[in-house]
Amino acid sequence: MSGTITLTQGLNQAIDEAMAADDTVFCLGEDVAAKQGGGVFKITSGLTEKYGENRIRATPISETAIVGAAVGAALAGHRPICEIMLMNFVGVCMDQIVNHAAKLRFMSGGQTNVPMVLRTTTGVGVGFGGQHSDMLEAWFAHVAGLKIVTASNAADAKGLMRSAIECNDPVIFIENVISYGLTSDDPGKDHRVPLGKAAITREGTDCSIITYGRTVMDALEVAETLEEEGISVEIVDLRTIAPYDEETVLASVRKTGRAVTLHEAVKPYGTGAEMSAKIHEELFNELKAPVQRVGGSFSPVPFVALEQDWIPSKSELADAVRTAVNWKK
Amino acid sequence: MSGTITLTQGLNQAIDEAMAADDTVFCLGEDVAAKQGGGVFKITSGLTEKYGENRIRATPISETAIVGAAVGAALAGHRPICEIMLMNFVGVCMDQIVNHAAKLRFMSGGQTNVPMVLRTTTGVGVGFGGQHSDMLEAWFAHVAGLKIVTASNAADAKGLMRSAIECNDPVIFIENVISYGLTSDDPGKDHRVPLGKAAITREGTDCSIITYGRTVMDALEVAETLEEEGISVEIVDLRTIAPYDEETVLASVRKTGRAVTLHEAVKPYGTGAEMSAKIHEELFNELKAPVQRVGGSFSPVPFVALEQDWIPSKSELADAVRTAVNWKK
Amino acid sequence: MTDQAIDRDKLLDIYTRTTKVNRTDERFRELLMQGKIAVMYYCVRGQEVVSASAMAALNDDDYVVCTYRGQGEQTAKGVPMEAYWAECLGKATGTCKGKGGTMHITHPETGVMVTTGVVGSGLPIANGLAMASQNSGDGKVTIVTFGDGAANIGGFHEAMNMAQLYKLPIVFVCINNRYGEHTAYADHTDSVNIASRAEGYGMRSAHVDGTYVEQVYPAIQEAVDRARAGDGPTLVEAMCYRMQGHFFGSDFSYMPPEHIEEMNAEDCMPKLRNYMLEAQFTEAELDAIIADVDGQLDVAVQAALDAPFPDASELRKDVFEEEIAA
Amino acid sequence: MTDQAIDRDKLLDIYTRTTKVNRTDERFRELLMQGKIAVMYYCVRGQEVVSASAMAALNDDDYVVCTYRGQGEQTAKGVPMEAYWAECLGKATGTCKGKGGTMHITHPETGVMVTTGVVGSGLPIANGLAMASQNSGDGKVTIVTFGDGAANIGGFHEAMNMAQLYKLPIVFVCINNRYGEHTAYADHTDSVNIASRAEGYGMRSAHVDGTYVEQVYPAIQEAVDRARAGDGPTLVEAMCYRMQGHFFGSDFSYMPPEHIEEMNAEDCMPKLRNYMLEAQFTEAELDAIIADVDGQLDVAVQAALDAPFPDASELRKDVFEEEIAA
Ligand SMILES: Cc1ncc(C[n+]2csc(CCOP(=O)(O)OP(=O)(O)O)c2C)c(N)n1
Ligand SMILES: Cc1ncc(C[n+]2csc(CCOP(=O)(O)OP(=O)(O)O)c2C)c(N)n1
Ligand SMILES: [Mg+2]
Ligand SMILES: [Mg+2]
Repeated sequence: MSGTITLTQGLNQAIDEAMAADDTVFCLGEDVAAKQGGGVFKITSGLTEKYGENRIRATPISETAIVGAAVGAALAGHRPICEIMLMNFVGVCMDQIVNHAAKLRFMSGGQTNVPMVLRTTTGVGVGFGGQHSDMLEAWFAHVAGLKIVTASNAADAKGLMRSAIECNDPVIFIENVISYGLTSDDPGKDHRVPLGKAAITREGTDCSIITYGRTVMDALEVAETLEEEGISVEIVDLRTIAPYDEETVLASVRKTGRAVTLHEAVKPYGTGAEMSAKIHEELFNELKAPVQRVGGSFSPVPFVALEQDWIPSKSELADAVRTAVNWKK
Repeated sequence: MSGTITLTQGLNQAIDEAMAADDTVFCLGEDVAAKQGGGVFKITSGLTEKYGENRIRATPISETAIVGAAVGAALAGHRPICEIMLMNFVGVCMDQIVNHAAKLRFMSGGQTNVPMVLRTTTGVGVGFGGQHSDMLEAWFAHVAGLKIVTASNAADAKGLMRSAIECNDPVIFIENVISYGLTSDDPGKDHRVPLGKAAITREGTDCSIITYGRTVMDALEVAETLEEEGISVEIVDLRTIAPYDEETVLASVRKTGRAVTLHEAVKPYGTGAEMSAKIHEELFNELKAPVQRVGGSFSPVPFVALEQDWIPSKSELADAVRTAVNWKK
Repeated sequence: MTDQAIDRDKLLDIYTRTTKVNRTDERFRELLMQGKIAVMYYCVRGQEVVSASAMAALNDDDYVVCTYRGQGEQTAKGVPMEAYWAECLGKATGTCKGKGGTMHITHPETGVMVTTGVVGSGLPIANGLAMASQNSGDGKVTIVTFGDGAANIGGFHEAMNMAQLYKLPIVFVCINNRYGEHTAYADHTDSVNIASRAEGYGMRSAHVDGTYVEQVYPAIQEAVDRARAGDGPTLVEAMCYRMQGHFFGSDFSYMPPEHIEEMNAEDCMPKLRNYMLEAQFTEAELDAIIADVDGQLDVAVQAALDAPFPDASELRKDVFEEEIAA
Repeated sequence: MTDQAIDRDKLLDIYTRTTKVNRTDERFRELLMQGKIAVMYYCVRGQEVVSASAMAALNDDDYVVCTYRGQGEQTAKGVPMEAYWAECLGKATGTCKGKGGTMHITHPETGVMVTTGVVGSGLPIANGLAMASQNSGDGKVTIVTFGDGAANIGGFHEAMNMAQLYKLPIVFVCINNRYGEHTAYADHTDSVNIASRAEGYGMRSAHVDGTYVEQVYPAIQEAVDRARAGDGPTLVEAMCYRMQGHFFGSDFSYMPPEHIEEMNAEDCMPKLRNYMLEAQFTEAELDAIIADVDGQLDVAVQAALDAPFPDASELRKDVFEEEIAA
């Protein structure tokens, strides 16, 4: 329990511990096995050596077959963890995720369920361009039957991944390329963070920032800056993006009277829209200002030169909080 | 210009007129040609006879190849109209739609563009079950570079389809199985309804219902009922779901002070969330009540017996309007 | 392949399963025609022998993945008739509590794991079931059935390549009924046949006339045995006919008269009957089987008709493990 | 295939194109190594002759669709070097105004219509370009290039089947460099080779050693000529090597030493040089070509380095035809 772990290590350890504890847990995806160096981002590094090639399956470039295999194995009572190397590639296998993984419990009247995890990574700021950087969580959130999880730090990554593997419903686990190197104090063996529970990352009284994943770090920085201006910011890290922890979100906004949603995904029709709509529905009379939304620009993600103009900036976030705080009703 | 047309005829005429006017317009999709009876829903009936098999291409069951071919032909300056038989099947070809059709103009710096139409149909209430009934417009709305269009009546279907074909950007044209038989007065040859412009289907003063497609009819019925209760409802038919006509929507809500969003798609993270968020952002101080949202149940679409329980009902809609109108600030 | 390939017990088994499939199909169309029920139904007339043979080649606990046109596999595998009919009528007593419907029959107890309505999507899922068996060593074999049209979708290709790469215990049964919805085989591919695609993956294949039990059953049984022995997958293409429209009540007019003539001449049901008689089963024995199935159908259909619809609260159940709050 | 298949002019043309590809690759790695630039770059060392031969088989206005590893096709087809480099460095003067980047070079003027970063997604799009040519009768041929790994994705299958069904004027060039990212060929398929899959679609195919110009050029030229004549598509598989990691700077350690040895022994560049000398070109002639290309590169790289970055307002442009309001 001493020392620190990176987010990459957190994920690797969670998977390792789950595989050791349960024979039905296995991984599949492109380049994930030892022969390929343990995955492009090394999340499954060292696991082939321990668990063999049947349980760490390097696959062809066949995302439909990868996700489909995870669905099928899950129906048989196994707990597959499949990897879609980058989130945009869900475009070739949405059918398996949405029409099958998400729906089979319901369509079978509860006779079958799909305890699989779909891991994928993405993110703006690494120069991957228009087809490798999108955050598409809002698509999945709009589909009944899926849980969507992301971690803002290494310890949560470990604990959330372990809970995701143990979840009896399909979980989309979103990673961010930029966050893999983040470090946390090692939370130790068998650490679990429950799904569906948000964290109050920072307490405050004037405005709630509701966010998740990489942008939690941005929110923390902005909160420090605003503190100096006398604005006290509370930060809610959703951890489970959907279905999200309404209770914690609403309690926070009830307390602060103001809210800003923040995500890297493009702003229109993003998850922030749902939070905003919900908060207004529940707290309209109590709100001191309309909910502000901050998100990525409404364009494809550009190549390197414009990436930082595209991504929601800390100054935009600070301005959104200021707008909320200075609102005259 | 005398007589009436069905929505099916409206679509067929728009395509026919566009093909006659422009040699580069062509159709492709499963079963669309004369040999197959002119399409499962007969939208392309009679066109092979006029324009030949190269311009009405019956395809294999290969949605990725269908949409990909439309993208490629559009890049070459043609105006393909491709059909995805039922909307859920976009799951197998989202990549072509989202990573390619939507982005190629931007990623090429404007050197190329993708003037294609993707027609697809869907809808709850015909007993098609969990994998053939979803409304997924919110997915596309969340993607920069796509226009999303749907018609609530036959005349609009004709006019919007013609404009969609002439649009220099990719258009997702959503049909509803239940609406094909709707009739309108024949709007005549070369009828066009501009993209991006909503219609005020009914004027009113107490509450705006913002909707599109099949549910416009429901809204009209509910408005009549509520009129008897002394509630005056305005109905905004978006026609272009995204990017939508913000100006018209905000003007309506500014006037009525209240809004209800209505769509068949599941409510969480639906297009109603974006409208709600936007309206609160722009009109917070003027609103007399929080925006209410009505949408499909948060579950996969069930088989026949529960379909009517799943679908947003007229009584739910009426209640939502009443909630808005009776709101105490 | 010769008659001797199928022993008498197995033959009787296949005949009984075929009869179930055929009589269920007839009953379904009868009820629809009479207006007693009104649901989507994808007729299986003309494919009965393929489905029955495939299911007869499996053990009770082996896995099946099929499509909307899966009545044959479902009833032949042993889904209880009452639960089957109740599901098709959307009743609470159905296999899926009436929430799945005709296109989505699931019944894990008899190994029917998924019935998909998305063309070709069953193949990748079937691989996963086989992968679970391979990992756990449970000795099960998975059969996935799909149409000729489905062989043109990407998932077919990906699943075939992956199954062969891993030597999964799976049999791909392509029920080639010469049409995909309204599109004839020659209008959806230039492939000489679907089986010919297996070689491109290094996979074993068989191309058989599915209207003859003596061709289709041994081919599938051999494939199942090889899969179970760890010798990897096979693609079996069984030629047959879709003797009705795409679904009950749908247009038929696009089929050329020559095709209809050929189809009627090649009906698998009289062929099977002849084969049974040649194998020294008596008319009386066979008629008794039909009568027995019809009796079961009477009971099952009536029970389904009498059963209650599911409650609206079911919309909140089975979305997730935890029920959604009202 | 014999030497005589390629006339001297064409040979010189191919050598010049190959040199462009090779020197561009060398320059790219040099600049990256020196830290003068820092962008994703997918090295093409080992594939030069395939790309140059394919592009030499096309007319100037024919279409090309390629991948992130498309530098070879792009420069060999004739994308102006300055615009190419500017795009790779994300500059406003780039082919795509710096918005596309290294993975997404587009230049319709030279026929480079799409460079996709999604594996296998180019094939269906290429069919569409060919379909437009077929419909309009403009006589153009489309070449789409892709890797061995890409041949396992569904889009490959769907596109192959559709192209053959319609007899589209297209050539599918599989650049089989034996690896897909970190995965060796034998670990992603059991197919004897990718070309063997063509037969399953009724399509013509060729399997050639892409390190020999005398094998790869005639095979692709014949396929292009057939496509242009209306005789339908061909799948050409050109064997070669990816002599660097998946992208510049990425891990290489998973490649077994035998493979590296073989790869170095089979380098296409010295083979081409020898072939040219045997064909009576002189060292001086060939060196002059290299020097000329290097000179062009000096100018292009410097111009790109000096060029301005795009303005942030570009985020609102080219999303739709109409600019998005600020
Ligand atoms: C991905 C997808 N595309 C299209 C459809 C619509 N559709 C349903 S059945 C069918 C024909 C399938 O033909 P085949 O695979 O030969 O099976 P059959 O119906 O003949 O049993 C089509 C096109 C679908 N369900 N899924
Ligand atoms: C659909 C999809 N899956 C995965 C990736 C990640 N990826 C990028 S390149 C690559 C390997 C492709 O191998 P191959 O087709 O042989 O081409 P090569 O890189 O060898 O030129 C992978 C897996 C991707 N870009 N798209
Ligand atoms: Mg068929
Ligand atoms: Mg490769």
